[in-house]
Amino acid sequence: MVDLSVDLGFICLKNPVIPASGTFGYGEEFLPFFNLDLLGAFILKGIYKNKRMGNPPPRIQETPAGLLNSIGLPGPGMKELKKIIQRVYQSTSTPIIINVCGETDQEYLDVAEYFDGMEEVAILELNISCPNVKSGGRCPAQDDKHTYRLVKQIKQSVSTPIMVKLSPNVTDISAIAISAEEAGADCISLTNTFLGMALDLESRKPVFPNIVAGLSGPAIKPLALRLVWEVANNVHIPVIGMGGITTGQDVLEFILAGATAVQIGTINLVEPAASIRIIKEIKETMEQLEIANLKELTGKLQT
Amino acid sequence: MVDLSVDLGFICLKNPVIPASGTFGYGEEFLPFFNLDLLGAFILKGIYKNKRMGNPPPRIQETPAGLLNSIGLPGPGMKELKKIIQRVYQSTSTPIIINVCGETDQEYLDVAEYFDGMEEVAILELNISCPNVKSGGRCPAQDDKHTYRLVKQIKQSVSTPIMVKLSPNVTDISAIAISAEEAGADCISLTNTFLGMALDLESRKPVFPNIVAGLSGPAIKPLALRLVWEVANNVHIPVIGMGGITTGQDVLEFILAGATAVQIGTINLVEPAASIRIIKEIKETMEQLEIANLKELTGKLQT
Amino acid sequence: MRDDICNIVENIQIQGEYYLLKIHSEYISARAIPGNFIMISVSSTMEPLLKRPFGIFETDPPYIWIYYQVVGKGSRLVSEFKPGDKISVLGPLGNSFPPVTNQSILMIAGGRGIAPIHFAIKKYQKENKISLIYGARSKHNLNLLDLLKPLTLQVLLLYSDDGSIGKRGNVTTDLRKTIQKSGISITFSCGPDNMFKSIYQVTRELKTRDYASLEALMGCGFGICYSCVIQTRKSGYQKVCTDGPIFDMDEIAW
Amino acid sequence: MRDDICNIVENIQIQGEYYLLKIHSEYISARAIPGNFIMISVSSTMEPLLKRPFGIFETDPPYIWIYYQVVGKGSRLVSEFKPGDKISVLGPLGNSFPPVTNQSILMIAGGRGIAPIHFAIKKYQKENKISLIYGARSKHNLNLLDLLKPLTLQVLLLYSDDGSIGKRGNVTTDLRKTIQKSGISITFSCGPDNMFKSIYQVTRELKTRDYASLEALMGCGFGICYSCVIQTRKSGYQKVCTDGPIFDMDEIAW
Ligand SMILES: Cc1cc2nc3c(=O)[nH]c(=O)nc-3n(C[C@H](O)[C@H](O)[C@H](O)COP(=O)(O)OP(=O)(O)OC[C@H]3O[C@@H](n4cnc5c(N)ncnc54)[C@H](O)[C@@H]3O)c2cc1C
Ligand SMILES: Cc1cc2nc3c(=O)[nH]c(=O)nc-3n(C[C@H](O)[C@H](O)[C@H](O)COP(=O)(O)OP(=O)(O)OC[C@H]3O[C@@H](n4cnc5c(N)ncnc54)[C@H](O)[C@@H]3O)c2cc1C
Ligand SMILES: Cc1cc2nc3c(=O)[nH]c(=O)nc-3n(C[C@H](O)[C@H](O)[C@H](O)COP(=O)(O)O)c2cc1C
Ligand SMILES: Cc1cc2nc3c(=O)[nH]c(=O)nc-3n(C[C@H](O)[C@H](O)[C@H](O)COP(=O)(O)O)c2cc1C
Ligand code: FES
Ligand code: FES
Repeated sequence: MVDLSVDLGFICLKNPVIPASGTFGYGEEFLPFFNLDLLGAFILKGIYKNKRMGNPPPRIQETPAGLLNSIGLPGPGMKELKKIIQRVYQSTSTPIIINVCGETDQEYLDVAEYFDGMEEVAILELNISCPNVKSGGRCPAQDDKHTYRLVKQIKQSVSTPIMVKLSPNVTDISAIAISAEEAGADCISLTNTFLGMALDLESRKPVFPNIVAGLSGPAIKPLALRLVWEVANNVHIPVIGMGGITTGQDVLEFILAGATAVQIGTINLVEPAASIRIIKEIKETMEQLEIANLKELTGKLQT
Repeated sequence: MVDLSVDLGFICLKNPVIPASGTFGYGEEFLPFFNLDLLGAFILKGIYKNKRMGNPPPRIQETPAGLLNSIGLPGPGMKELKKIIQRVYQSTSTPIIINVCGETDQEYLDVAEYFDGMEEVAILELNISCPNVKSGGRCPAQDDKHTYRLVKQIKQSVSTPIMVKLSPNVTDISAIAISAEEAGADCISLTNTFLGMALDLESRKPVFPNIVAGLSGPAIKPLALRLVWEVANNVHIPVIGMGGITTGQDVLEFILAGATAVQIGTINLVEPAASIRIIKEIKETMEQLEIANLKELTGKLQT
Repeated sequence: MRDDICNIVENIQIQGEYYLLKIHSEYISARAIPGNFIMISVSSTMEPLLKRPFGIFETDPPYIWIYYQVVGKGSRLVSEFKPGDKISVLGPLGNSFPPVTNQSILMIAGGRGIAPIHFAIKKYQKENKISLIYGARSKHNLNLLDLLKPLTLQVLLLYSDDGSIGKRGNVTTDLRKTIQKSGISITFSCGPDNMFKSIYQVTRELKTRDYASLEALMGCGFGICYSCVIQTRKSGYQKVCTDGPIFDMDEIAW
Repeated sequence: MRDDICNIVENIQIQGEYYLLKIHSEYISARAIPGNFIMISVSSTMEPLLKRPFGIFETDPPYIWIYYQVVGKGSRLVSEFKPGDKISVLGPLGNSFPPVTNQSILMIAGGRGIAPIHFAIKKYQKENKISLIYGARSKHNLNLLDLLKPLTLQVLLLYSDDGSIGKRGNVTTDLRKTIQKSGISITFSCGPDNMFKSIYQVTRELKTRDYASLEALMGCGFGICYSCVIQTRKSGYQKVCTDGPIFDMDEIAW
């Protein structure tokens, strides 16, 4: 029997598979497909303080083995979300993670404080890397000082553990990760989407009203793996890896590169029960390779 | 009749299609497939001062819609290359571009000066962005000051026009492009490959002895398009766009985003005559969309 | 709603880019109601990545039929499916046309829009009087006539843009007259966006209830990605996949 | 060397993961010589991106035959090719076995390595005496025996790891004896890497000329990407695609 559990230090998860924010709705939508208890944890759609409409359509465009999205983080606002969480919490004992968004540092803080201490909330994931929100796509996670300032401020104000989600659109990912660690992050997740673009030749316009969009899916996996490996080599807190994961084999590669757990994103859209298949594949591959537990593998890349 | 010619200021090309360095050998290898005169220009494999073996195999790995490579720039050294150029020059009147590499600033300078003024050489492309050469993958193109210093030094020493090839692995691509422009670059090409990684679970080792590798191919197209658009909006010299181009439609998208010409990379491996098909498709799409000449389209994205 | 590996039973080219696909799915065939759609994975590789949405043309347990048009990469791959191929199918998805009995329903279909309309006629013809207006670009696109024959239709009006079959014109050419003459109290329609707009101009004026089956770019089909939204008059963006695909036309902010 | 769209004529499952593929290519079938290979595009989408290399098993103008084993994604897609499918094929590529006449040649094939060896026997049997050692993991992998029957062989030795067909053992079990007894002056071999190494131990000692058809990860197949290199004793890295795939074993830095 292989042991799939992973330890983030402040919490143990029964397995390393965590559906990623924005690709798992509010969890409930997956109840027709599987029991949420099977997951390591799951992350709700990103939330701002107030209700948001999101961007005008089109909001997605397929690219070779990838997906560009410019959804624009629509949502009901934090008060409505609290009700949803309380409802979802009834259907599962799996840890629930909130994806905290903000247009300003103050908004991040307000949202984080609002959910702080809720027994239904296991971790606050700070989405300091959403490329759609500000014009040109810049975000706090593209600046080590901004990252430090923001994470520090939130860490000082909340007691719920925080996971800081990084952006890949930087020269030196480790510098950002180290800033987050020094500011008190309990763990780090990466990567959010890569800045991309799509054009419509006929109208001579960008496909997305926002011009740029975020690339996710299998296309980015080799890039994400490199980023996770770099960060894991440079921080001492747990790293939660993601980017283009579609198989159990992919998960084990991220863990070998140094991730303690992983998030599953775009593939949830294509195959609702992907996470469950992936958990099964992790088990099978571990048995095949005679890996008794995941700790044995984490960061054991021989370079 | 549509007009495919493009003007880089210092040179006119009969069309915007330029096979990219490292994916077109020394040009000669394509003679069985088509007449090199049909191309806008073509770029030879990257060259260092001395002979190089390149990296130990494996040197490539397929990824979803992409290709990781860690070839390690093997080559005969600049003296041997000169002979090859003189030979290739006999078979075509199409402008030949040299891809100048270096492990140090001095080496770049030595190579650039060596080819400077050769009548067979139309442009020197400074490959200041090869991620395979230095450990960790850092390169001059990841630092605006280094870019400025290196480009300035070379520009002062050579009279052949220079094209500076940028790396995508940066937070702010425009800052690097502006540095190159200010240092005297005649034009800019981007993007080189994205830093990526592949692991082998069984051996628990990276697939590539060099650990990291460069990602190219269709997977990166949306990312490259965004970078080209940003750079074209921030410099006044011509931009030569590339990254995952496989069709004439792709080319026109890069041009709409602001590129004056384009480079064709990975698809050359898969389909030797890809460049010729692409030229045909450009023509057809222009006719269909009633675009009389490419200048009419360059940078005309309505945002 | 289930995501299952299903067997392809038949894939018939009706004419040009129009095909009928027969899929074995006990689960979906037993549950689907008119308006429902499915998401089909079109490739066993990572490219294209997303499933494609297709309305249900007919259920015939344990089979379902899809009527589709090849318009791009994904639908071209569907046209290459062979009997025995196994593909992943998610469904049934979406809402349905409103329950209606003892009424005169006018069905309006443009091109491939006949898919959900055909299914709706099958189900509603027992308890209602059905008329159908069916339009296409030309004769070659109006290619399901044989399949429409067994249906019980009060009125069947055909239109083509070039007049090569039926009347020259489009589905709205005689719409007002038809609604008034046949005592239509409600319309169900499916077709291209501009068709909806012209229909709605008439139905709004005549105060005829008007339900449309809309299309949108879909990332998931089951409500999690928020990519398929349409602007409504009162409720902001609504998801075509779970709030639709059938909408009361009065709700849409055209 | 040409990159053409070719018609698939037949795709025959020989046994388990082993297949024969018949491709229509006037151009290649007229030019290919033993040792040559082709690059086949396995998908009409961007995934997988690269063509896959396969040795030529036989030419039968205007057809060529490929003998392949399903080992991963790309070869699985090849196994799904149907007659009438059109695929892009680049070839003929690579060098050939050395010209030899009036000699006793020992051919050695492991598993799918029979492909170039089969082609070589066909061509060399007229002017040479040919012996063949053919090995596999088990009976189920030695599945081309019928196709070998028409060949003119002095000696045919079969081996399987489990002894389920031929002798238990591998192609090198009786290699020394065979070379000496049959007066072999040269060997042509194709198989897995460790097979080459053990063959070379024997041939080097006996000073028998030894040519091997090597495999390598190939990006392009025609010499531009430098991905397929192998370390040689004297000339550094050589490209398997254009300097090979046939190498004099003395040249390779094992
Ligand atoms: C609820 C619903 C039901 C549908 N029912 C049918 C049906 O019964 N028969 C049928 O032939 N088609 C139907 N469609 C449309 C069908 O989904 C698209 O034609 C198909 O997804 C196009 O995929 P492609 O890869 O071939 O085209 P692409 O190459 O992706 O694009 C070609 C064109 O199709 C449009 N398109 C692409 N994806 C979608 C999408 N997901 N939804 C709408 N338009 C898209 C693009 O904007 C483009 O103009 C339905 C769509 C929806 C949303
Ligand atoms: C010159 C040459 C001639 C060949 N002739 C034949 C032949 O006649 N019959 C036959 O069955 N096979 C032949 N091969 C091997 C065949 O090319 C590979 O089995 C095939 O490319 C694997 O593709 P895949 O996508 O199925 O495997 P993948 O999923 O890509 O990988 C599966 C396994 O195959 C290995 N592999 C992948 N690509 C290659 C490659 N290009 N070359 C070698 N190994 C690879 C991988 O390392 C891995 O172990 C030949 C290879 C070369 C270089
Ligand atoms: C449709 C969509 C919506 C997303 N919404 C969010 C979000 O609300 N918050 C967030 O932090 N990341 C969001 N992401 C990013 C994912 O959580 C994930 O970081 C990214 O998609 C990379 O993983 P993947 O390649 O497995 O999809 C979204 C991604 C997609 C595709
Ligand atoms: C096999 C291979 C070798 C390459 N060698 C070089 C090189 O020598 N010099 C260079 O500047 N870029 C090199 N590149 C990068 C390409 O020129 C190009 O910038 C990159 O592949 C992106 O374009 P693409 O997606 O069209 O391939 C190489 C790329 C590949 C795939
Ligand atoms: S298609 Fe994903 S929410 Fe509608
Ligand atoms: S496969 Fe590209 S050089 Fe040999």
